[in-house]
Amino acid sequence: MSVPSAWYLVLAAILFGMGATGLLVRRNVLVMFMCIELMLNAVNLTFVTFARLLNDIGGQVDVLFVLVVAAAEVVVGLAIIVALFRRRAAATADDIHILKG
Amino acid sequence: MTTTGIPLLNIIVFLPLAGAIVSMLVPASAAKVWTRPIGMAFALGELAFVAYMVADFPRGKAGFEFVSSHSWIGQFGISWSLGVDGISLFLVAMTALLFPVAMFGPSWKGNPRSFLAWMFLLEAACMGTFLSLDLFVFFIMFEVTLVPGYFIVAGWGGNRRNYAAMKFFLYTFAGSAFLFVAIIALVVLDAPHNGGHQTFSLITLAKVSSSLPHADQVLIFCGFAVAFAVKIPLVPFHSWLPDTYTQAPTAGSMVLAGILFKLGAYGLLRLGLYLVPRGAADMGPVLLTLAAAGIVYGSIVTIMQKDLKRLVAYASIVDVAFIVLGFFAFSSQGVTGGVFEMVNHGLTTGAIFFLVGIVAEKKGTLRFSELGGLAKATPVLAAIFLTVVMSAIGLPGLNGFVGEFLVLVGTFITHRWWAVVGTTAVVTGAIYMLWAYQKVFHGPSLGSDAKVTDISWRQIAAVAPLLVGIVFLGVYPKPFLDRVTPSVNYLLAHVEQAAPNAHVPAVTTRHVTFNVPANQNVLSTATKSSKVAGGSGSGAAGTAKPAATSKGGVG
Amino acid sequence: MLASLQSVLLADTSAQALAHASAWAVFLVGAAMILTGAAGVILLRNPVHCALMLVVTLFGVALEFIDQSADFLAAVQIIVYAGAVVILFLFVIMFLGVDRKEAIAAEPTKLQKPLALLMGLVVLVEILALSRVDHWVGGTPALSGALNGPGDNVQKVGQAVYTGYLLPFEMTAALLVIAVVATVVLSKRAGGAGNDEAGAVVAEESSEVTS
Amino acid sequence: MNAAYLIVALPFAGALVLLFAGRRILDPVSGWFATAMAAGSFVCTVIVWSTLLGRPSTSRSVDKTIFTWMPVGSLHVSFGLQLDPLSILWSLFVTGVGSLITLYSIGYMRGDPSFSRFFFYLNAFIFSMLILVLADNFLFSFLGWEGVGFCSYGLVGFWFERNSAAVAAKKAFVTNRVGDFGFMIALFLMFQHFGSFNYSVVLAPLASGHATLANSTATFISIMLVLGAVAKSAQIPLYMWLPDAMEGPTPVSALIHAATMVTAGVYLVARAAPILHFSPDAQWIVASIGAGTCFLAATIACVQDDIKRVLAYSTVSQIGYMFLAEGSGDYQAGIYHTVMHAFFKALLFLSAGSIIHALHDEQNMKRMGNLRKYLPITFPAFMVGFLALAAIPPFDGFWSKDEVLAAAWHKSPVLWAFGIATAFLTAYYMSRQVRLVFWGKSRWNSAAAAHGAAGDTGIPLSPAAAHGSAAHGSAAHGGGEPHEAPRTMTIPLVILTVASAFGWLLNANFAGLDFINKWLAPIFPATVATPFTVSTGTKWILGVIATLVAFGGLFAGMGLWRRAVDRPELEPAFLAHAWYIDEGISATVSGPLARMATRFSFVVDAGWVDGLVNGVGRSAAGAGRQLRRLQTGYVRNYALAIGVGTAAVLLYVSMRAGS
Repeated sequence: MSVPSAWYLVLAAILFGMGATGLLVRRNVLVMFMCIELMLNAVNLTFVTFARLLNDIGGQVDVLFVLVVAAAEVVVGLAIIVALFRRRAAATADDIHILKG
Repeated sequence: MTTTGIPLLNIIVFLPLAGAIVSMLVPASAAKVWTRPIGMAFALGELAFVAYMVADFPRGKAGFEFVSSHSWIGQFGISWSLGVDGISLFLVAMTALLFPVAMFGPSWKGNPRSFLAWMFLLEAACMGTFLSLDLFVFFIMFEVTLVPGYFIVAGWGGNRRNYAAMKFFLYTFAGSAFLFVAIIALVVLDAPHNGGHQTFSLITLAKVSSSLPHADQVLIFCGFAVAFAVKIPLVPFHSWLPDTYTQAPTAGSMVLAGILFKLGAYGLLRLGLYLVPRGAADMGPVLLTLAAAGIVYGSIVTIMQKDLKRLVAYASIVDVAFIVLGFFAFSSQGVTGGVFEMVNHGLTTGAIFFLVGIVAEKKGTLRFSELGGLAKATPVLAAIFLTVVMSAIGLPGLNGFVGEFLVLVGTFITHRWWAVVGTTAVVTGAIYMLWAYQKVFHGPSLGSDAKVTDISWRQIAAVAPLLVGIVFLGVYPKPFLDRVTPSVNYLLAHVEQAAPNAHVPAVTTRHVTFNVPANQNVLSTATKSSKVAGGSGSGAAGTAKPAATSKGGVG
Repeated sequence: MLASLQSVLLADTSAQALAHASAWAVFLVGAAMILTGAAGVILLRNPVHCALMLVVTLFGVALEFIDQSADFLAAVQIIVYAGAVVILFLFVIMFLGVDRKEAIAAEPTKLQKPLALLMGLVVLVEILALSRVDHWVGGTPALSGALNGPGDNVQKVGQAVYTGYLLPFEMTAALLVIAVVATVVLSKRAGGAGNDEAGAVVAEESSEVTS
Repeated sequence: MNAAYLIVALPFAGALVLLFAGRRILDPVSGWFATAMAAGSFVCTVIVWSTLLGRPSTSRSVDKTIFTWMPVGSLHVSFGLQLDPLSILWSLFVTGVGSLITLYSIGYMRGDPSFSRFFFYLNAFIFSMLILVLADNFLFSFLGWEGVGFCSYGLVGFWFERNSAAVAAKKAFVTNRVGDFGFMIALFLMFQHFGSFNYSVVLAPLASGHATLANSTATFISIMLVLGAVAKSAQIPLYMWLPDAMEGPTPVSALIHAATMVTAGVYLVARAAPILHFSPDAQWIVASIGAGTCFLAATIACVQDDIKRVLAYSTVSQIGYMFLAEGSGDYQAGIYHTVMHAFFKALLFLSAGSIIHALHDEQNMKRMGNLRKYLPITFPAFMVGFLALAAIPPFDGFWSKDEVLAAAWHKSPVLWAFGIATAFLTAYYMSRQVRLVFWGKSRWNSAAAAHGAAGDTGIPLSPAAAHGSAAHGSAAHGGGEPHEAPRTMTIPLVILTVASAFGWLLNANFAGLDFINKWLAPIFPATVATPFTVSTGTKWILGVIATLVAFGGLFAGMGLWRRAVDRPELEPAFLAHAWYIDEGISATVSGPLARMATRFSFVVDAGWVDGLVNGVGRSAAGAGRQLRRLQTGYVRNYALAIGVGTAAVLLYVSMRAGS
């Protein structure tokens, strides 16, 4: 009656691929952050699909936790970025390469 | 196989450890006053126990004595088992003798407590290595000796001490990596032959490992050989030696030269010949050649040294090459000579480094260009130094000659030309040692000698035990040889079983037609003398079942 | 995919078919939103536009959740993600003034862009290939609660969370507290006597940024 | 027979006491103590000799074992004494001459700061020599062999503050060590073939004819033994150390380099006669070494200026005679000459010592002369010694050298020719020496003026001179009038003079007086030294020729050196430099060999071996520097790396899972 779960999985995979590529290509730190969010959403989608497929609520609960972790991660990430950017006039992620080998 | 009431060997290993701990716990305020007496008490206690063991050691027995074995890590078959036999008996005795002399003879500045602690730790590790009958315990103790060695050199050494200490540690550590691999390989490969269960015990491994396939034994032996060649050191692996000994403090170089050499040589004998006899027999000629090359190489390089301590260090390379020459001659005289030479070298080189330390103290420098005519200011020091130099170059009547002669005779009857090369050391040894002696003591006395005082009574008392050893072992080595030969004969019989004609050299000696009528008691013809069977000498070896029936057999 | 689409449309218009069709419709709309949103996040140069496209993606995902009867999650998704996180993004973008257009084409380290694309594709293909494998892990499936039983989704989720997943739930609570504390500490203005030198640097920099 | 132990125990006890209590015993007391010990040992030897004499000649061999030394498997070596005619004869003249020289040293060394150390070495030397001679196996004898080397190191380098003395001592020891190398190889061979070192096992069966030995083995063993003997007795090619050993005090030269140590080689060859018997070419080698050495040394002796160096080269030459005799198969003749030589050479050295003593350590003959008026005892002693050495009839040298020349003639006329030529040269250089020292103008006045000037032989004013003059308060008067030596020095001179004059009676070959031959007969039975007889006719002819040659050399020496003191045409440079052999060797050794060794030790050892190890360290650091560049610092590179890693893992999993 509903859409076969394979479609969702394909969709999630594509979303994940795009998120990963975006992370690597874009140089603006915040956009990289957003790409990470994309990847996380792809994972959530997969969780929900499998929850439905295996008729197990656990999947959805995991999504909940993923959400929480994602939120915490964004908060701390942005705090770091704010602290970092305030200290150094950096426009993109590449300007911060003090830890060069 | 006597096991006395008290756990003698465990005491011998753990007493120095206790000494180390106690000397660390001495409160800082009392450090200056109390450290030395406490240290002396422990060192002499250890000496007393070892003396008791030597006295109680039954003469003429070949197997391991005072064996104490407790299971340690059951599932791997590792047991804390200690035992002593003819070969390791006098090495332990020499260690127990040399450490108090090294600790309390030379004067060293810096923190007495930590110095004594490191020295005691080193002594415990050396005792452990000599006495262990379990490969795992042997390996641990073998490695533990490196740590105090490093700190003694790095803490109280000369000006380039860090470089030297680091090089010493890393070089030997890299070498022992091979040892570790070889031990593991041996234990694992032996398990199926030993009824399935794994054991690290030396005795069972020895019984079992001779049935290992030929190639494995050679490879395992190579693993042992590399590790011990670095430790001994044999020539290509010796570059850590001159730096370490010249930078080490007097006490450090005494102990390093006196005992740490022997761990390598003892390991070669105990692990190499005893555990993988087939491998040892096949690799014998290679090591013989290395040793002979070492003698020639060491002599040439020693002659050219500009610094007294460095010269003595290089000279040790030649002496130690003798030991290896003796071991791989596979003749009873050769191996006994090697064991004897090990103890000799400990006494002689220990004494020489001690005296060199005194010369350094008095003259502040050891470069030949700045030394000369010391004999006028310090006649007694000159006399003692001459005695020790004579022992080093093997003057008959002193211990050097007995060891050297036995090694060369033993090597000659099986590998003639290697022995001839070895005998050249008799000449070159005299050249560089006497040259050094003449440079330091003879010649017109320098102006700066005016205020140089002669050797003090305390220092004479410290070196006296070594001198007594040097003279006694030279004139009357019989008690020593009677205890070592049975174990050596048993070891050679063990090698004989595994590798039937181990001792037939590549170069067969010309046979001599010798028609001796029956009634003459001329015993050995050419063929008979080269066959190793312990000959008419004493020793329970020969056809007897290996006498090692100690508890250690329990897997 | 077209074949199944035609079969759906042609089959019949019964209620069950209607539900089926509506499910497809929701899926398709959601998928479209997700894909366009994701493409937008990646390709748009202005970070603000990216943020907005992110919101679109989030709504798409919410739709997919609803389609898979995960209503509670859809709601949470929208409230937390779309509501809080993206707003935070926008706030930081404006606060730091990093909304200059980013020249996507410029790439300091060569090999980064092509390799990234290639890597993205490869990962995609691998995931799809792997999805056809079914024997991932043996052992009995651990069921923490039926999805399709009586009662609505929120009640079932709540029950699962507060029984089976209580410990992780408490840990996430702790995690959030830590995050908050971390944020306060990190973004505290480096004033005070201790590190005036750092303060000076910041003052001088910020003037430069705003100029 | 327990006097036998005393022979060895007394000097050993003397040495021990002097070693430990040496510094506290007053100056002359330690000297007398040492002399007493040596004399005691001599008395015991006489006792043992007399008891052996009482026994029938066949059973004159007693073996006494002290204790086992090295019991290792089939090798069983013990300290043991063998008292047989050969060893007793040797210990007789070792202890005899030794105690005389120790007595002489008391006078000579008075005033020297380390007086007792000298006598410690003297006693230790006599002890080691006795061990060498009395040992019952080759290894124990080797112990004495090296002990003697050590004592000569101590005695030659006695005044170690003088660099030349220290170098000479080291040279002596190292050259002896080269010989010991040969001796040890011989020992190993013996052990390999006989299983033991005891004379009873190695030599007795060969001597008694029960066993034979393959020629090749016998040759190998004897050559190695001869190498040892050649080093110890200063023959070609290892003789260079003896002339330099004159750096030591004169009694040392007398004791070691005339009477005892250098005869060790002769003893060894005599003792190993049974082995030599089985290899004729080894006997030829010994004979030719002897002939070559005696001629070469004689030529060099003709041009030496230092009184002691002349005697040193003369010793080398005379021992050449002994080797010649033994090589030719007549061991008794060799030993007879050894005993005679011990007497007159010790006499010559001791008188040279008193001459030097009188002239306050002036050793250069060119600054002596006309001393016959000032030294009433030393002059006749030196003359007797000179006549004995020059082999002028009724004196010792004539009889013993005659035997040697007869044996040489029997072996081969060429060897005999060498012998006769040497006899002439010997007479020549000795008469030259006597001429320069006792006749002519007294040149030592100019010497007194140039007291400080170092002799032209490059010997700086030896510290002994400082001691000598300091001790002799009497030297203060006038130009240092030479005066006769004190009584302790003249007594030994007188005794040795008597011995040099009438010693030949010990083995005169007429009227049944050949005592030494009869005494040594059991040692050299027919199976060891094939007996040969030179017809009395040829013997007489050889004797007459030898006498004529001796007188010829004598008058030549006296005549040529009557007026002029420096005659360059008679002292060619190449002889003065000992045929450049010594300088040649030291030039090659200290030149290219030293450079090669230095380059070897620094290039190979420090360079490669050490370099290899440090190289490992450096290469690790280098690798670290290269890898550092991987850390670009860009966050995105790291992200990419993680991505690629993940992709790879997934790829691997998919492949594995797929299969």
